[in-house]
Amino acid sequence: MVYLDHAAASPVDPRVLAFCSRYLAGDYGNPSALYSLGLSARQALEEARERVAALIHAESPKSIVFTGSATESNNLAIRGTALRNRKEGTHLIVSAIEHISVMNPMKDLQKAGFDLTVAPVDGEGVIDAAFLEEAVSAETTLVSINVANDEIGTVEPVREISRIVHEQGRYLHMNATAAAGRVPIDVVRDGIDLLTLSSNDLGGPRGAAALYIAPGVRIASVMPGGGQERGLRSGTENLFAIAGMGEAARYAGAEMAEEMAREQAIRDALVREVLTIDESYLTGHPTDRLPNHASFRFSRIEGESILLNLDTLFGIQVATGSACSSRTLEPSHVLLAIGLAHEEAHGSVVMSLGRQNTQADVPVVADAMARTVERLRSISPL
Amino acid sequence: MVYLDHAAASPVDPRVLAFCSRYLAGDYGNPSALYSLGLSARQALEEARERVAALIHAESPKSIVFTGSATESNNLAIRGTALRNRKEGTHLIVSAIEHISVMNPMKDLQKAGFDLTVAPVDGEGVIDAAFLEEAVSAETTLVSINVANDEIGTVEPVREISRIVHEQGRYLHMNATAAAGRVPIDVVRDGIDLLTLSSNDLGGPRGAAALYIAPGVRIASVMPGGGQERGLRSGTENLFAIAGMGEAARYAGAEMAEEMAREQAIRDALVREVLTIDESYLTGHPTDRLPNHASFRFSRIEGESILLNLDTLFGIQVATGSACSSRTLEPSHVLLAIGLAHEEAHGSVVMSLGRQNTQADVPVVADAMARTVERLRSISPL
Amino acid sequence: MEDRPQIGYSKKVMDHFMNPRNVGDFADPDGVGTVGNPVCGDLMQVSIKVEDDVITDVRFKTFGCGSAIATASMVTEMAKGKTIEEAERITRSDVADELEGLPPVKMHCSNLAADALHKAIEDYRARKKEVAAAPG
Ligand SMILES: Cc1ncc(COP(=O)(O)O)c(C=O)c1O
Ligand SMILES: Cc1ncc(COP(=O)(O)O)c(C=O)c1O
Ligand code: FES
Ligand code: FES
Repeated sequence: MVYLDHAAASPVDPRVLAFCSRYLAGDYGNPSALYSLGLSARQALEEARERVAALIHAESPKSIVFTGSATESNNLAIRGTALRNRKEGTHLIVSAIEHISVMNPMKDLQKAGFDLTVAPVDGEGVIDAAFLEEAVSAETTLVSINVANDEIGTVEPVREISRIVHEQGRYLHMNATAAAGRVPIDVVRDGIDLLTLSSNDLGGPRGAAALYIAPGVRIASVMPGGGQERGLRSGTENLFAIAGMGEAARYAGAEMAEEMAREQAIRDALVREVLTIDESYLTGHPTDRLPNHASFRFSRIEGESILLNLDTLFGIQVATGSACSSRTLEPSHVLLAIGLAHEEAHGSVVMSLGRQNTQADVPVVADAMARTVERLRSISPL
Repeated sequence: MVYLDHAAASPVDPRVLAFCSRYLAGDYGNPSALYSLGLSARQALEEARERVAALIHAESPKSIVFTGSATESNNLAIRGTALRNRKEGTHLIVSAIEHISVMNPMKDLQKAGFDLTVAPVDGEGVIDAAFLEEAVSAETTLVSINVANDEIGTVEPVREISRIVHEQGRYLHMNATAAAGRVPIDVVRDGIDLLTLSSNDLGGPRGAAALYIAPGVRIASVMPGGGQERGLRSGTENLFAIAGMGEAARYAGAEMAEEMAREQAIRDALVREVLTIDESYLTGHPTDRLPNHASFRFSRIEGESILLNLDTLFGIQVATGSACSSRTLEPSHVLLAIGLAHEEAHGSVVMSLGRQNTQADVPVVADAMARTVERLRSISPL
Repeated sequence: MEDRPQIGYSKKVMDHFMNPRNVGDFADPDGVGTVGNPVCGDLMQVSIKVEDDVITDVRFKTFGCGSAIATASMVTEMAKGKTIEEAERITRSDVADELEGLPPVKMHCSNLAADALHKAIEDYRARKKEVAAAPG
């Protein structure tokens, strides 16, 4: 098996699992409980907070709120900020290539009376800075743009975006689900007000994610209840997942440079090999992209059938933004946003690497890819 | 250690852990992925759904939506139902002893223009049926009442409540977080429209909970995103926790009668022994109560100091509804709702049993409790 | 955006909670101060014995949380052997400092202990005035 869909789901790092498993059956105390089992749980919770804060160079662990998923962090950031600051403005901006868990809360707010501007990107997925500069006004309370895109790998010019947003607008939220642990992020230096991070993308368990909230940023709670996490995310803390996220963040910080250089070398070899296939193209930015990320399109064939062929015949797992593979039978909005025609978007293949991949995977995947394309083209009428 | 706070946090059943651990590092596929690793993940997800549905005798697994926590299930049930059915009525009813994750979304809706009626309970925590009958009208779209209360153990007359609600009102939501796996629940027979269940309370991992939604009940999504779980709960499924919840539900169904008889025998002995202490009283209903649940109050002393004393000197973990132990320094609203004065609520102690408890715990806890009360009363000015 | 209580007592607080010093009252106290806690509804009583304006003995009783018991115990230790003027100067934060800190949500408990001591001293002064004013 060569697993190349780490953007969709990643195995938990065995070192992380060894660290956090104790919170399942042994140290199972509720961090709000006053007895010793609860206090040690609270300590573990705060330690995890420090570790996540350190990964993104937050000024203080207090800036980190743990949630249950990246979707929830994005919802909290977007709905919480828009609703809390409504009196100061009702204009929101989002890029055209945001994840659906950013897009949909934005569209919901639009239905509830907010103005929403969708900022275009260029053919390589880079935000249109001039458009953004025009669009941001004193009415703009929130701009949400991903640090890097999970479908095309493009890394956005974070500091330029931050500068533009803060010239007139209020808060910048960035979804770093795909980027954290892969490219350096410094929320203070980069001027980010809200940042979404997910545990599983760092090699931690599902069930935890974080939202960084810069000091002074005012946001509303969107899930009322017991008032945990400074009142912003109610519910008994999932310590197993949170402690795991903390440990994964620690490894991510300590090993990012080395591990990403390793994955990038594999990725570069993979791209080189795959692009030898006839009528194959890289999607997204050729250089400003996640080091673990390769995305392609192949003319005249369709992504779901590529995916199935690779899985069934070669034991290789990849993703696709093809219309056929989506719930709505629409091509990925990201691929359309970078200017692909429907039929071009059809042939999309996304590969996201992780710790388990090695250079040995390159010839295997390249060969399988070539055979798959050949086989499917031989069936294609185009 | 004698752990008696299973309502706050429970260890994961080792059999459950053995079953679901594979979804962390081995079978980590995303249930939405089209390749085989994703398909087997989806199968595991649907199997978990069947198991949870079976525990509460739902007509179909399709009625089960997985969420991330009981807090989230309660929010989805309450906000989702109220908002979606707003045109048909804006009157909501809640009992005075609901969990804060039910109470707070209700209060939020009240601020947003809904009418909220808080239905009182009697001195033993049983809902005032006559009041409820008066309160429910054709304007009432949602009534939320717990199956059983986690602080005083009282089990509500579910079928009577259902009958009253459905005479004129629309939907009945019941929070079964504390009750599921402890008292039989049959959503069809009992006439429940929405039911909250939590994984950890069944012996599964944190990070999963469920909302049962009866066929035909219309509710809105409250966390937009990728559209998983029939569009009602977006976000990549936490398969480890969900599969664990399913397995825990299976054991809960198969072993409830036997295990609850066992825990009830321990509980009964514990109550008998503890009530030999001077000026000690049971709170909640003497017989219509959760079989694993004992709750007391002791005059002239305070709960936090009881808790610390039991933990530090005797290694026994309990909970309290005392004002001193709460964030707001208010006594538990549940204890006030059953008519206790502030100073009476002060001396509250809650014990919730689990699989790990045995009859051998009874003399240990009873003796520790007696010594603790004696010591603290010797310090008390009252 | 309210912060959660930082429950988690220092070793010193736990020591005073588990081994409270000077528990009780006197058959013939020279001053007694009782204060109720308006915040959470607890009760604290401090009794003193005084000779030549020096607090020779002091005892407490508390109906309250771990922090209330520990701060009361601490206050009795701090007041013992001090002149009443010195004892009057013991502030709420002195008590908390001496205990190596209290969780923020529990600061009002240290208020309670210092207040009860100050009330006991007030009571002592009032009694002395009465005695001085009494004929013969
Ligand atoms: C009765 C009841 N309902 C709901 C909840 C909320 O559960 P969670 O904190 O896991 O979201 C709890 C938590 O203790 C509870 O006891
Ligand atoms: C870039 C990005 N953001 C957010 C999410 C949402 O994460 P989750 O589904 O874990 O809530 C994903 C999920 O794949 C993602 O790829
Ligand atoms: S060809 Fe079957 S879904 Fe597109
Ligand atoms: S006495 Fe109530 S909080 Fe300390």
